[in-house]
Amino acid sequence: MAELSYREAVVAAIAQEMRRDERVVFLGEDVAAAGGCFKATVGLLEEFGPKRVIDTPISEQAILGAAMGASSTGLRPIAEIMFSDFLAVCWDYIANEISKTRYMTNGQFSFPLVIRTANGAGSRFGAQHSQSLENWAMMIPGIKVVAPSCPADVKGLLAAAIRDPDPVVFFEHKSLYAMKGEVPDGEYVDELGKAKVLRDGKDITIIALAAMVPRSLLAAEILQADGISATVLDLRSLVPLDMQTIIRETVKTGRVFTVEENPRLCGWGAEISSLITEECFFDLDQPVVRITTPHIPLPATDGLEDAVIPSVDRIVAEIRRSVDFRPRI
Amino acid sequence: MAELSYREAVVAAIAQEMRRDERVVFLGEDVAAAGGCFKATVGLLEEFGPKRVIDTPISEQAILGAAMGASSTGLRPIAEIMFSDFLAVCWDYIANEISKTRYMTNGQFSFPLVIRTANGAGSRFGAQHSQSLENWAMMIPGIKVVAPSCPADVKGLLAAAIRDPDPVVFFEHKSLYAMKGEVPDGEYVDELGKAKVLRDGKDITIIALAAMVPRSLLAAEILQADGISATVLDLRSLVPLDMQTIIRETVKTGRVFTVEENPRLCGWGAEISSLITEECFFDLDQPVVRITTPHIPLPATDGLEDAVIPSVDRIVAEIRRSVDFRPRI
Amino acid sequence: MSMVKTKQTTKAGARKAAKAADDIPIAIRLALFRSQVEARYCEKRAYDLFLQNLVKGTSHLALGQEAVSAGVAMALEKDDYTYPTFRGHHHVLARGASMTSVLGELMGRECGCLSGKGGSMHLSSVEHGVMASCAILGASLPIAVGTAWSSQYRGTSQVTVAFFGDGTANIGAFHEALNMAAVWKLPVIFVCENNLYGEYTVTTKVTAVEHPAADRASAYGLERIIIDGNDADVVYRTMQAAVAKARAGEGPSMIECMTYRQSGHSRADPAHYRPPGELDEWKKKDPVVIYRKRLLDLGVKEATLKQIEDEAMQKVNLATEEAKASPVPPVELAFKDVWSNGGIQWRN
Amino acid sequence: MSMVKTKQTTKAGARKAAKAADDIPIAIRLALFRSQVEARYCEKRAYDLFLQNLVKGTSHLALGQEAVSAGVAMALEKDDYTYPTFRGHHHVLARGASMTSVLGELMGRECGCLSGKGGSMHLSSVEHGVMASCAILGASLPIAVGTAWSSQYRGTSQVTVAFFGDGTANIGAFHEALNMAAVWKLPVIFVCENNLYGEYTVTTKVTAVEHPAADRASAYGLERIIIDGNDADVVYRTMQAAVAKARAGEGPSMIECMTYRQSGHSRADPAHYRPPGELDEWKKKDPVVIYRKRLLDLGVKEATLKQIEDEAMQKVNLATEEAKASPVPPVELAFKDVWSNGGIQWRN
Ligand SMILES: Cc1ncc(C[n+]2csc(CCOP(=O)(O)OP(=O)(O)O)c2C)c(N)n1
Ligand SMILES: Cc1ncc(C[n+]2csc(CCOP(=O)(O)OP(=O)(O)O)c2C)c(N)n1
Ligand SMILES: [Mg+2]
Ligand SMILES: [Mg+2]
Repeated sequence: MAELSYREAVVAAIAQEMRRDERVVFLGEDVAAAGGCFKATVGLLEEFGPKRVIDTPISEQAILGAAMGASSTGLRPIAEIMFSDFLAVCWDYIANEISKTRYMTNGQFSFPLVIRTANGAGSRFGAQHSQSLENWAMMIPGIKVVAPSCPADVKGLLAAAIRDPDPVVFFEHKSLYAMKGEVPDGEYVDELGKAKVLRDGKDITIIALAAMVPRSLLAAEILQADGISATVLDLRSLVPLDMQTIIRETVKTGRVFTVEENPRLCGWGAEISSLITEECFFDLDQPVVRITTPHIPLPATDGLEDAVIPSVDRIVAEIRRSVDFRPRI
Repeated sequence: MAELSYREAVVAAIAQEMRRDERVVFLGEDVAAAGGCFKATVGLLEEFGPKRVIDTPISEQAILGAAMGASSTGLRPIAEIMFSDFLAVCWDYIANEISKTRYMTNGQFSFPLVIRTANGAGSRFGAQHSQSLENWAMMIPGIKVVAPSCPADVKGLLAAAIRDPDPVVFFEHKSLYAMKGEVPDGEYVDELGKAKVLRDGKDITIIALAAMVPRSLLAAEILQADGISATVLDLRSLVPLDMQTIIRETVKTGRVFTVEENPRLCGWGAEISSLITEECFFDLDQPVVRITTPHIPLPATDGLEDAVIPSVDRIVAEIRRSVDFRPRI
Repeated sequence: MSMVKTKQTTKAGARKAAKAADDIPIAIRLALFRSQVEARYCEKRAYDLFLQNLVKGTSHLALGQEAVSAGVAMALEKDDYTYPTFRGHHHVLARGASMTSVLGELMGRECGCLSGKGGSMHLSSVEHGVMASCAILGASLPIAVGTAWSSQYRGTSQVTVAFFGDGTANIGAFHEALNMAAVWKLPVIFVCENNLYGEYTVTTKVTAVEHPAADRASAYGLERIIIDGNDADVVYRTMQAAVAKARAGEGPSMIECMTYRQSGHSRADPAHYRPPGELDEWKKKDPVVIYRKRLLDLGVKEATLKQIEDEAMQKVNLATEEAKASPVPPVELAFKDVWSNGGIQWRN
Repeated sequence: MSMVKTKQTTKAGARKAAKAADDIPIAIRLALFRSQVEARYCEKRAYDLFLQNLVKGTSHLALGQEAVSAGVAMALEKDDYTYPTFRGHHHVLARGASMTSVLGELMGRECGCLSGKGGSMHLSSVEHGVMASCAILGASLPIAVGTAWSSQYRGTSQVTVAFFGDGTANIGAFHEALNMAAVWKLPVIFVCENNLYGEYTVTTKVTAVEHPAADRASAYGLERIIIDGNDADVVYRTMQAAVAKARAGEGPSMIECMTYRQSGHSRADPAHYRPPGELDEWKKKDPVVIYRKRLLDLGVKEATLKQIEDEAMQKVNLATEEAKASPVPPVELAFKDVWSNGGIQWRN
């Protein structure tokens, strides 16, 4: 096991896959010579050369269009959209083209490509550079959606996404790029669609994603001191969704909380909440509670940003408030 | 009361508002000389002239950008995006610009504009011309979302949307354009954010929107014959959301079904389901059940399209299957 | 499609000779005629099938634009790629897809090239190099850039063609695609079918320049090319040069073909917005009519042409019967092929 | 803003005279100098405040580009509109917004022009005609088309200016905006600050033409205009002509200003990608330095210039103090102003 940062794990995964498969190519704005605006792709140009690691014009539609066309004719492109907020300027490619063409053509084409993008708040970049948009992608049939919370998952899941025969949007969380963690040595590939129990508790189940995972783990520690024993489930992938694990962990505690960074309405938490309710209603001791950012654009300055994104304190407080904490009968 | 078609109600609302307010202008592709590709804007050019009713280039970003810039400087534009599917090519304007700029500038600007768009399936137009995308808009903080199910609501709610000081996306359902109904005479303006009980039943509550409303009403008639008495609630607007009425109608029956046309994941039904569960958990006799299109792009041909969009039969069958029908105690 | 594709396949020597002599051998000309006649008959049949209510959904005919599809396809090799538009029946037929697969798709039958799942705006046929057909205007231009990039990367000599309409030249994706193609010197040819209208609107009324494509070529360092799109020979010759340039690694071209759609925009459109006489003027320049006359002038026998026409009519009749006889797709098809494993599952 | 706006307000006669004589009166020149010096000092101070960790988030300096903002603003009336870019401190200051409101926003204080809610990339000030600042590249170009359309519709003589960078000229929204503005003959001026780079990438390497804006003007029927963007007089004169054209109802212009950003792309960027010597070459063409020299050559006294500089320094010092003294915004501000009623409610 080597210790890598989350950003180093991005490079490690891409490099691993480019070494084994010459069909893997990588394009995006400032990704090559500069190594990416988050320095998450440093060294790739040097190792793989300008034919495979390509700086593009500022043309997000062309970037995704090019990836789509290339992926249907024998390549396995990785396209970077610098900030997930910019998915809005090329949304047609995700929502209408890449996702639907296989189905519309009755399976004539496949689009094995990965769209990597820096997601999430915490950098005080304001409303157009800080959004958490996993739910945008989850909402579109035909797109797989992955959002890792630690360096090992970045490496394993990104490698899996690159090998996947279908299009994957891979959300890297900006505020985690500096996070360090153990990453398995050698060729390492994980599996899409498996959630992970990171902490096993018996009273409540916290379901989280990306940057909300470390916060939920910290919240769980604090709650433990109050005698509330929390399971923390890291979804890791929204599509495919690991419902088996979600159901198992729901039934175990009967009290579920989702912690999501996106604004309130139609977030992934709403989907998970409604799925759990529909499938585990009689196992629930209380309604599934969603802890989310309010339904607002994000403010820029630190004090305001911190006030709206679910914090460890808010997770703890909302859980405390709503857990009618008596032993289960 | 005059009988108007749904499409005539569109013209009636726009004309009513253009007559009373010279700030109201209308732009879109083929909306003026041709009267719109769904003939929903016939006669406006003739009455209001080419300065106020404008055919644009095929440039959806410029259409919404122009509406935004004009709305912040004294006009009240109505912009047509011909099919809601095309929102994907101008999504940045909805998701990042129009919705967020007021907040980001600490309230310096307002954007009183309406984006009208033809939404929904039933015309065998295939996956890129048939989507129901109310959830896309609901997900974005700063956007109001309206979707009428009958001519009277088209007129009243469109007029209200045009007078609203904030941006509204107004989803007109393609398959309802030919529907006829009574519309109040004279100047008629409704209120955004009020749901309507269209049928009062005591056993179950069906919550629907747009084209799913008439289908739910038909389903309710069939269920009545089985002795299941159904309330049908037409949401009419997703933002603002009439939670008071939703809660009242939930508590009344304890059994709620949402019927939505969009694909399964992160639809408006998920949001409503999770809200109801969170706020009325102990009033529910069974989990909220979502009846949706499966999570797939839409097939084009009639037999396949009909097989995937919630039909009257499917609504009836899913309700029958899940209602554990005993009198409430 | 396979990754390794190194050799360039070639067609009969006849075509090479044609280019050298700057004239077109009669065999090619007869093939161009056949392609146009087949497209014409098939479009007319599609229209009849509308009237009989056998076509589902909408449909957009390219009546009058058949010289473009014929000339373009004739200049391509089998393994080249084309991206049709939503008005693409002729684009698809010209590459060799069967009429049954086209009419069947319009009618929503199992024999349709998409088995009814896609509909008329999305005709594709991977075995004929006919790629994703987007119904979002302009969307296919960047995708075509991607296949051209793929060919360049894989070292093949494949060329990609993307069709688009005059109205589509005002959409953002056009700009991004043209720039990227030029910067990367990709083997892609952007073919504009300028039929004067975008739906019911005269394109010059909503466009800052007279020629929506060609007048913008210089913005991407490309040559300004405007041709008679109703003359299949002109289209073919122009395309040959563009294809040669692309295969030589000298980058993209954009060709604006002046043509006219003789039908309405879509099935519902009676095209009342046309100025009086315009249609008649263009009918005088009907590509099939002028091409037929040229062949006669060149000494081709009436009987030869008649035979081609008869064969085309037989083909369209047969295709009509096959499509009518084909069952509607089984409902299960709706629940297939979101993913490469053939399924639609998003959960375990 | 009010709907009725019929009369054109005018600035001092001096400027009119300047135009007639094709020379610029000294009062205007001193104002141009002041504008550049103030932007320069403010940007430098912003950089110092980074280093002290007092600036939140990112920030993008326009050091070296001050002649553009000065020359553009000087050609405008108070009620004209400008759309800054994410690199827009100088755009905002030049229109008359206070340094306190700019530095305060960078520092996330209540006195910031957005009270910290927007951050450095979204500086706006409606009272100074400084409109929505988008951090999505190119997004403001169509929005600027909208305000120009609004002025045309309302019959005012207001002109709208939209700034954009060289790298931004490759995005789709650019194309759509230029075309619509030209077709509608709108009073809008698109000002490209060509500083050679988009982030860390040389723009010509990813652009099909040498001049990303000007070489595309003809694609919209516009004149090709490339000017020395480091010479405030040149910017001012060119803008005057474009403004006059716009006010006369003769439609849009696009002006490509050649300039250079002397700092890195953003706070984190040491700009190692620059070829050796490039920065030094451009420093020789530093707009503030050349303008100062010109004024001396024209006979302006050193003391006059010194006084302007001293005043600017006092201003920036005062603004720094004011911003530092300003409280952080109350948390409640985060829960306000999604809607025009001041609230964030989406339900009853
Ligand atoms: C992005 C987008 N905007 C609008 C439409 C609706 N639409 C379909 S065809 C058409 C006109 C296209 O004109 P042109 O490009 O000239 O092609 P033609 O119909 O003449 O073949 C329009 C506006 C669309 N499909 N996609
Ligand atoms: C749509 C979009 N794509 C990418 C970015 C990220 N980005 C911010 S600034 C920049 C470079 C812009 O270059 P240019 O237009 O030349 O402006 P400059 O930075 O030189 O002022 C990039 C790529 C963005 N903000 N928006
Ligand atoms: Mg056309
Ligand atoms: Mg630049």
